[in-house]
Amino acid sequence: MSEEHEEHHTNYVKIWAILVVLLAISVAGPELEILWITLITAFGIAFVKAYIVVQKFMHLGDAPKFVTYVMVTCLVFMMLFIAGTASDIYKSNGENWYKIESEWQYMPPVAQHDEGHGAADEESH
Amino acid sequence: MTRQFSIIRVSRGVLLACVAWVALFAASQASANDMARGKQLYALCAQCHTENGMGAQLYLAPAIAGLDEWYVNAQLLNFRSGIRGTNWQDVGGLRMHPMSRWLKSDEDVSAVAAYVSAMPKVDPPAVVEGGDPVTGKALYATCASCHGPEGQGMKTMNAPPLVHMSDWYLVSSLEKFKAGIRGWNPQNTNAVMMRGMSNLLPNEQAIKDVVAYITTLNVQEQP
Amino acid sequence: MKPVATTRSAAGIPTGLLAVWWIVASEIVIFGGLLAAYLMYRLSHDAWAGHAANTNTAIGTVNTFVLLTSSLFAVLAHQAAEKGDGKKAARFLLFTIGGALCFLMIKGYEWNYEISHGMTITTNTFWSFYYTAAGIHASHVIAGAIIMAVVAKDAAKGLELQRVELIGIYWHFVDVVWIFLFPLLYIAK
Amino acid sequence: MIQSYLAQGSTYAGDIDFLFDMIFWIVGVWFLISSGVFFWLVFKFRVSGNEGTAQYITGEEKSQKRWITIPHLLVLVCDVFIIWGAVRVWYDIKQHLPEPDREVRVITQQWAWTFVHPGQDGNFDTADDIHTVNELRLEKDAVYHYHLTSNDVMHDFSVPVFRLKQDAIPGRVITGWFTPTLLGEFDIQCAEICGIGHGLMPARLVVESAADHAAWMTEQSPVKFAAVAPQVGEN
Amino acid sequence: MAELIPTQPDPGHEDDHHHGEQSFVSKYLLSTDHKVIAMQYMFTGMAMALIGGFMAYAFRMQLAFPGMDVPFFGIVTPANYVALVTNHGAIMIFWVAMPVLIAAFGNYLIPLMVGCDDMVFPKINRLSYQVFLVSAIVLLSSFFVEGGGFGGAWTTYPPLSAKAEYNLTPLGSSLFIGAVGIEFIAFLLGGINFITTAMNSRAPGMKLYDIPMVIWMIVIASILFMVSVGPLLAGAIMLIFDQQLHTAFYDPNRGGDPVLWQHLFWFFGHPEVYVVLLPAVGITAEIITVFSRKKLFAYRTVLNTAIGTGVLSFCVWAHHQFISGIDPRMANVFTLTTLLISIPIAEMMFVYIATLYGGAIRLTTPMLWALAFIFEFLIGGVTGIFLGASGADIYMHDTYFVLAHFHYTFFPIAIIGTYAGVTYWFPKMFGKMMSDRLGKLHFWGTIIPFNFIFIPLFFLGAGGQHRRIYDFQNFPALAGEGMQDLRILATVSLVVMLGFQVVFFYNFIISLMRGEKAGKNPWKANTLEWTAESPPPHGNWKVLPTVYRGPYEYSVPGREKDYWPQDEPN
Repeated sequence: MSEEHEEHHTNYVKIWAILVVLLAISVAGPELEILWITLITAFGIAFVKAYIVVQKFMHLGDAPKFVTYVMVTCLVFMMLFIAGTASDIYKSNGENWYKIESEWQYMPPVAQHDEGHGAADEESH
Repeated sequence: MTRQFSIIRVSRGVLLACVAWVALFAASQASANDMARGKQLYALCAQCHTENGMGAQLYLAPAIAGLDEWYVNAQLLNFRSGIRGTNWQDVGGLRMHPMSRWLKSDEDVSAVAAYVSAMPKVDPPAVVEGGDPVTGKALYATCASCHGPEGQGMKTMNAPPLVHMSDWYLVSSLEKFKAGIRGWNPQNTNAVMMRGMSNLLPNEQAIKDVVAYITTLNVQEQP
Repeated sequence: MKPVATTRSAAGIPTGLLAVWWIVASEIVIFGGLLAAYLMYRLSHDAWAGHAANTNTAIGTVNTFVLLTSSLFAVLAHQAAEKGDGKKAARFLLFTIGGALCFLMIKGYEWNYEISHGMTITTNTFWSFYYTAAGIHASHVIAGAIIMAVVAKDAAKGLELQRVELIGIYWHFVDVVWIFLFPLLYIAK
Repeated sequence: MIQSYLAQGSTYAGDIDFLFDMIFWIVGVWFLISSGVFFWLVFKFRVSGNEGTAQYITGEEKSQKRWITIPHLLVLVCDVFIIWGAVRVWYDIKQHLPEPDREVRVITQQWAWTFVHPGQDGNFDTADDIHTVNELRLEKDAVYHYHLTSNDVMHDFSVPVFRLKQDAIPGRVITGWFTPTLLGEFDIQCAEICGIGHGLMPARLVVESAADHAAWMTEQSPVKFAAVAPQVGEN
Repeated sequence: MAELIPTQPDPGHEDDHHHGEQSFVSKYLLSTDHKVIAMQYMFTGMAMALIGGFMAYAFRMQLAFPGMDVPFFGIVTPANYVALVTNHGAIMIFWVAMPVLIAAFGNYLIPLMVGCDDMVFPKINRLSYQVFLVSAIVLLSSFFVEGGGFGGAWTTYPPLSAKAEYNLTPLGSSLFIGAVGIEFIAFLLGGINFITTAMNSRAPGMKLYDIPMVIWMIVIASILFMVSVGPLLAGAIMLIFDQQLHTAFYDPNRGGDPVLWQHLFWFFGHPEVYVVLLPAVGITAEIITVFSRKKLFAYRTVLNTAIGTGVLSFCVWAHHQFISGIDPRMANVFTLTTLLISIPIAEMMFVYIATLYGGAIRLTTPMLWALAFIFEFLIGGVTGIFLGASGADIYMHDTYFVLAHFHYTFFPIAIIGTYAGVTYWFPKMFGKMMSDRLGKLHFWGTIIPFNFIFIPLFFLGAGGQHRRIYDFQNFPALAGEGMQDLRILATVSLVVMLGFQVVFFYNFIISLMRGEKAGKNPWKANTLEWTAESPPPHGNWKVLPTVYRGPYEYSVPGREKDYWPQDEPN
């Protein structure tokens, strides 16, 4: 750790101040109600903040390289998960199938009454 | 369709020896008396109708404890043969129809019926609201001719008892009869008759009223 | 005494640190799975925006601020521990715990308000996700605070100072999760 | 191979059987070769007791590694064939649907099947829809589209003679196709566990000739049209 | 996290010499010694295997003789049947394969094979077992609550698993999911230990390529587990909320999507196959090198294929869902990746077969098990190709073919792999030799009936018979005469196989009591665990070993002995 000693003298308060400013921007930005500004300020800044915390507070850079690779791999697998599932979960229709509107229930009126008790119970919780 | 394949023929000899061995175990399944058999088979029924026959509305299973043996027997046979519970709108019936097919022989059916009828009667909690028993009493006069003034049922009229029944089940049955979801199959003559009778109840409120009245009979019968 | 095994570091990283990074990795996928599901649901249900409009951005912002500040204390505690100043480290850790408690209290107030106004976990799947994601996060906050209290107790005596860094890393991770939860649950409307 | 157990009842049953056979022969040969080599090695190099010396082979040199890289490349080649065959069959059955002659709606629930024929007007959700429970009647050689959905839990519309299988997902309508080519009565199974009655929800599939089917449709129709010719069913 | 909790100083191995006498409880139940914890995992796993085997017996009897009063069980109702099938699957995978292969062998072997005295976090290790035990108890308790055990397949697809009105087990289903979740937490705790110990606590001189293959495999498996289990844990929490709080994460009528669970489940579920496969493959590598006195053919290739398999296993999950409602276009992508995964696995098998070449093969009991693993897994592997090819899967999905296929993978993994490991390391674990005669009797008594159980099922599957069907007599066209005979054959073989397991337990106990005493290194093996006493004391070695070479230096030319232990300087 001795050679990294320099780095640990980082002015953490300054970094914190930067984070707070970024927070303010990310709250203020979406108030403009312009889509791309919302996206950039809300989510772009979240990534910037996360990067700052990971690098400056968690000192990911000081750990051996493989630690970073592991973290990135985890994120990549999550991307992979979204890539593999979006066609079913995000999309409401696809090749030869479509999702029924939530209200739609192919259920006869009387039977719906029977079945409805369970559902009604759940709604009232 | 399935052709006999050679591996079977080869293995058959080996099999026979092994089967004989396993059959030693199998021999132990002597059919005990009806009641024990009925209890054994009721294990599946208990999944929905619960251990004491109280039924569970969540599973669309009415109370069955202490129902008349002839009625349980007849209804199980009806379900099994598909003359009850196979209307495409009858959600509860479509769940019961396959379950009844689990009872392969008529002996099993009567064993379960005997077991169910011997169970102590229970009073399932009342869940239907908004019925007026006073109006219901007047409406019930017609029902009483078959189901009896106390709702005790009459075997001679093929009318099951109505007391100690889940009230939600009575409501849904009447609604099903009215809508032709039950009693649509001409082979099920009693149900067809009941379908006709159910039309004497003009609307949903009348159904609730009459069921509310039947529920009071339930209480009266309590000592 | 510890096994010799614990003192070795063939991979060039202290054992405790390595373990914490692996914990973080497994947590990434837990929250990753949850947020991936949330994202896909959210994008395919426009109606959720109406529900999301009911979240209280001000409270969310304050909570983010609280967590960021507690993270600052955690890293200051680490700095102090590295200099061998256990007492100072313990004090900073106590501030961090204070931040955690503050966060939880604000969260409690917020949930209390929302539930009493009919926005419960079953109101809509947006709210289900809202309570589930924030709830899992809050359980991490609670766990972190408890562990931090134990670490602080030892650190005050000058024992096991390396643990200050370890709990710090975990705490920053909890912070990072909130950094993503905040825009997802509060800002995107 | 499959056809010796189960007749081919649809136009694409043969394709699946062919694919199965193709994979069978490819992997069968691989299996025979590798297990043959395996047993031969065990047999040849076995020793009794503790005698015998072994050779020192690292396997890291190119000349030695060849013994595994070459078969390994051959596996890759075989994979290409299998992928090609699989995707082709998959595309024909699940992705590319031919124009339908008839449509049928399949509704699953615990533990029954409801099949809805659009009736004589050819439209669903009209008064003349024909609902049948646990029995599906089809016309031979007509291209059918099925619209599969579920009322409660996941089920699976599986018709082994058609080599057809598709899960029914509540909240989704999935469309597929088949063309029956064989007259007779067959089984429809549920192939996705759907609760305690999973093993007790069989349905019958009856494939009949066009004339029989039209007669049945007319007989079943809940709405009787005055002047409907029997061949209406044939479109 | 919990390792941060400061605790009283560990009673390290030096203390042992001072306080030699510990009570039974503190020595065997609350010990932090990795070997004791390994034994706890192993015996719990074996106990669960007996329960799982009994379940298999009960439902196979029902299949062969429908409606019979099964001895020792009673009548199998359809509800019992689905609950048995469900819990058999879950128990065999989560409570047998995982604890025995990863936790027991991982715990036992990692410190001994990398040359250190214990796991890096002994207390977490103990906690991990305790959590695991709780999960097993929770699972078993689900059978005794109202409604009985959960019966919706181990895949627990909602809405069946999410709503009591569908699965009829209001508590059982939550206990099931809860038990699985708790079990995952146990293995997360264990996994951290395995990974850090193997990465960080290697003996001086042990370079990356000097690590025995089984350790590599356990570590890769643990990493796969840790990286894949997260989404399912989150999903399990969502599912429990759906069950108990009536949220609608998976309820399509209220804006949820049941297919999401399938993805969450199989994103974990497929890597899970490799999580249990890899340790078994590693055990096989140790055994075939020792008993053929050969260096492992192309060590680095094996390693690379294992890592390649691990990474690829994250890209193939939806092949379990080809016909389960995923978009048909995605199926093509997953067919491609699925068949690609056959390449590293095939290569791994080729390597093992190549290792046999030029060896001096001693057919001892462990070697027989290891060879059987290779052969049976080969069958499991090649039959998987049918299912990975989307077109053929349309017909094969959820038939007995699938069932036979994965039993041909999981049985070699969980049972054969375990027996191979136990018979091989038994001298080390207990200091006694196992009877080779009884061992071989048990081997043949297991392997032959095993093939007779599952080969008939391939035929049933090709005949279009589906899994989890309680009684085939409802399908007159499918349940032909011949088919029933095959089912009876499978059931009888199962009973025979279960019967032969008695031989193993007899051998186990008799060898413990009267077995020939084993020296330090009865098999003349290279790896470090054989340089410790048999059984190793707490702390394993008085002086921790130093490593000079790789683990597979057998029959090196020019040496007198045909083995060259890793810790010998020359």
